[in-house]
Amino acid sequence: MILNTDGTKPIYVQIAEWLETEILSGSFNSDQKVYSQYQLAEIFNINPATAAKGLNILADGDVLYKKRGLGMFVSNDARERILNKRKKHTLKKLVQDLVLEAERLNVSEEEVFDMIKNVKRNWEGT
Amino acid sequence: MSITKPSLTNIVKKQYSYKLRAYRQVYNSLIALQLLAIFFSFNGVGSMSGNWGGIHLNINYYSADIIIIFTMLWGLNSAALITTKAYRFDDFAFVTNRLSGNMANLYVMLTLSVIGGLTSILSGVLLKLLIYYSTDVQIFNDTRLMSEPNLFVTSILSASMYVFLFCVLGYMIGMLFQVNKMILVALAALFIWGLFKDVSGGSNVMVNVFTFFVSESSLFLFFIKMMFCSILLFSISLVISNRMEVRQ
Amino acid sequence: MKVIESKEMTKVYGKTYALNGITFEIEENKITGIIGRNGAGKTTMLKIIAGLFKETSGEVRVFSEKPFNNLTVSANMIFIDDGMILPASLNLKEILDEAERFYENWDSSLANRLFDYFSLSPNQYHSNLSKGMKSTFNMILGLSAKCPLTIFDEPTTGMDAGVRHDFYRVMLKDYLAYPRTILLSSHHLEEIEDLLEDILLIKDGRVHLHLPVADLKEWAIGLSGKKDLINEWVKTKKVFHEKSIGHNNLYVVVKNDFTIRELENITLSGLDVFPVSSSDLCMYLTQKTKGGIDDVYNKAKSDKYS
Amino acid sequence: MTILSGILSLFILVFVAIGFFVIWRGLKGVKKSYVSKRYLKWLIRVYVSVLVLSIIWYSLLSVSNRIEDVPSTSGNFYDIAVNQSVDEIDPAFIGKQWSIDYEKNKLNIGTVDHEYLETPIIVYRSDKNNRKISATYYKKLVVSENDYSKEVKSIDLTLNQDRLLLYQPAQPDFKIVLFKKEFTIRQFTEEKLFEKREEDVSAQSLLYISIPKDLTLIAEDGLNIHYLDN
Repeated sequence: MILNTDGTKPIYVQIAEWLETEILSGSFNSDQKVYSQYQLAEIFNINPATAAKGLNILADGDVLYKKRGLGMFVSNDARERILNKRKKHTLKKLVQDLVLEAERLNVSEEEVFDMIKNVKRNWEGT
Repeated sequence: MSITKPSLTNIVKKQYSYKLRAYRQVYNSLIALQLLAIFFSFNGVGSMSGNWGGIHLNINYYSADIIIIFTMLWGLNSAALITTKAYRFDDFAFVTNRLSGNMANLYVMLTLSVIGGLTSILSGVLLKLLIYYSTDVQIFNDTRLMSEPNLFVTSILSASMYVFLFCVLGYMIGMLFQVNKMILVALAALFIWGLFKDVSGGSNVMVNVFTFFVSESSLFLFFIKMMFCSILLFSISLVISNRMEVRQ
Repeated sequence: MKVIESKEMTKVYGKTYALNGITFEIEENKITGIIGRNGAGKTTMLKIIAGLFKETSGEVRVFSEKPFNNLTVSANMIFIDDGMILPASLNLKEILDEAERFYENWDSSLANRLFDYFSLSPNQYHSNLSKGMKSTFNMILGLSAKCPLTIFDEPTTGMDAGVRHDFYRVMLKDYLAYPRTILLSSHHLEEIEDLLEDILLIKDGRVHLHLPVADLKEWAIGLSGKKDLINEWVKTKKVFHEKSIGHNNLYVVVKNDFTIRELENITLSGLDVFPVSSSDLCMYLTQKTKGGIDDVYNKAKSDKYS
Repeated sequence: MTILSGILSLFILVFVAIGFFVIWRGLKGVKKSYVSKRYLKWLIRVYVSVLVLSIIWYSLLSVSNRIEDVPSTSGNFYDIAVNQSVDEIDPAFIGKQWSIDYEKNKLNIGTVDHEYLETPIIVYRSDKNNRKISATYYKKLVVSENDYSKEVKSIDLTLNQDRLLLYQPAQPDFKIVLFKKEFTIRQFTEEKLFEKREEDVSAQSLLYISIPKDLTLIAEDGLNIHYLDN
């Protein structure tokens, strides 16, 4: 992954999201140790404090847990938590934007639903 | 990372050896000046010919004084050079403070003085050798330097002290100049005033200053005078330099 | 441990205040970016910390000692800038040898590897190097010294993009291996911000901001949309930057102390919310006027028509 | 000596070349303000070895072996002879002595073609009529405590019937090189700093002739003659 440094999203958030994706894709299993802040700093060429902040977000969300002196490990229910969080926040935000834009364009709810269904049908068809 | 507590002596030692290497330009100019001085000395300082009660003589006087004087000027110039911005900033490329820098400079000047004193006397011997072979002379009179080693050593020692005095003088002038360029004009004015200002006894100030050192016939007193003046001049330089900032 | 403590550091040249009461503290082993416009006093401040200049008033402590004329500070600190004067009579290799004698933690293997990597030749002289090569060499000096306090003042002057990139990378890697306190000043915040932990923003000889870089991104927020609507939201706030877009639209940058609820409402009311990049924010914060260069132009126009 | 001067001329040539090179480098160095290490290393090496070599060479020179016991007499021979006695002059300065039997009452004294003879002549009229003319030639050349008197050629004297002929032998000027000691040492020795060094060279000669009581001496032109009477 290449960090997006143009300022739209803080680096540590991007780090957290990247780790989440890694966990989702199965690179890390439950109770497996993830990268340390120094490894992350090295990988992404960022300050270790920033990397630590990314790790702390995940720890705060119980995706990771700390073992004193050993590092951060993937929680048992990390996948569910990530999925949950993404549903709750990321998807919600996207829907919010969708609704807002639809309102600006005077598009009715039904039309929006139809558009969603169409997109899904197209993907399933191919 | 733990911080280190450097000792002053240690840093001065390092700076001293660093400066001896970094100021290598001065060795070049020393050799150039001494060769030039030998060239000038080749003409001799005087000659006489005539009839001494039936014996015809043709006497040529030579002296290595010019070599020593050139070397003294070299000391003056080299010391002034190391007070210039470029050289002072060289200090601050590495570990230093003003005291350690000045101390190292003092040792450098001492070393340069000994080098200057030694080579000026030795190149005087070279001058003699060159004259010995380049003139068709019957009587070549110089015996003492070789036959009296203690005089030879004294000569080197006192030449070194003269060079050192000039070094310290140059160092102080250089420092003053760094503070204010006008000080040089003031010093020049003082010098000229000294040349023309008569003091009681008929001679002028400058001649008095000159004879203060040059007509001292006791080696011990000479040494005391030299040390006193050098310490005085160097102390002035220290005070000035402690107030200077670097890299503006 | 506090590596640098500065209380009301002031530097006066004649009647002009280069520094006007700088107060901050820097903790051990952090990389701090010193940001500010030209003439803000960055270099003066760094040179006082390095012990090269003497502060006019205030209290400055580096390693708990006064830095000016201090041997301990000098031995544990290296100051690298583009005006670096190195002995003209020594070639590059000899300069590295000298540095090795002076700095206790000197890493000659790192120095040699970097020397080779950047294809510097040992027989070259510093004064004959191009600007970029000079900076590269200075950087090698600064990193290899491994001083507990390493100060880089505009270290990348004249370096091309590739070398700059390499420099940042090697600096970070070396920092990870040997954590130390690094002060890094640069005009290009966007290039260095990822490397930084903290940022110290200097404006008019004072500390304007001192906070973690991560917080800087959320410190301010940009709003754009209808003028009236925006004015309604930012009535009570300090506006750092303002730019008219067309006749009725406005883009403003304000301090982000909105609640999540408020932000949602702002979005719902039809305004667009943007994060502000750190470098843009720093630029806005250090500008003399809210509108920046536009104000100069607009003022001239309005003067003409009034 | 020819080999030596050959080596020396090479020496001087190298020396001059170095001098020019250094001055040229020095002038160039002002702009560039550095000297390369290798160049300087060689320069110093050459210079130091030249200096060391010259001091060794110089100490091996014969100049340092010329010291001899200098006769003690100081002062002017002429004054000594006039005011004191010629016997006061150290016999070491005697260059040549003549003793001639002369019966006649009249004696001419002169030089070839009346050429001027610079050597002062003192004529002493003895109180006896022993019919004997004796002459002593004194010569002195001492250069800073080294005695070179032997190098001075003595004048010659022959009796040609009733004329005493004095010959000045052809002798080129003595070329003397005198080294003033460095002022850094002059000030610690007896010498004064600005003193002229003429007294370092002491050169004089004297011809002392003793004639019988009743001899009439006729001096021709070209003589610096002085009569000493009882």
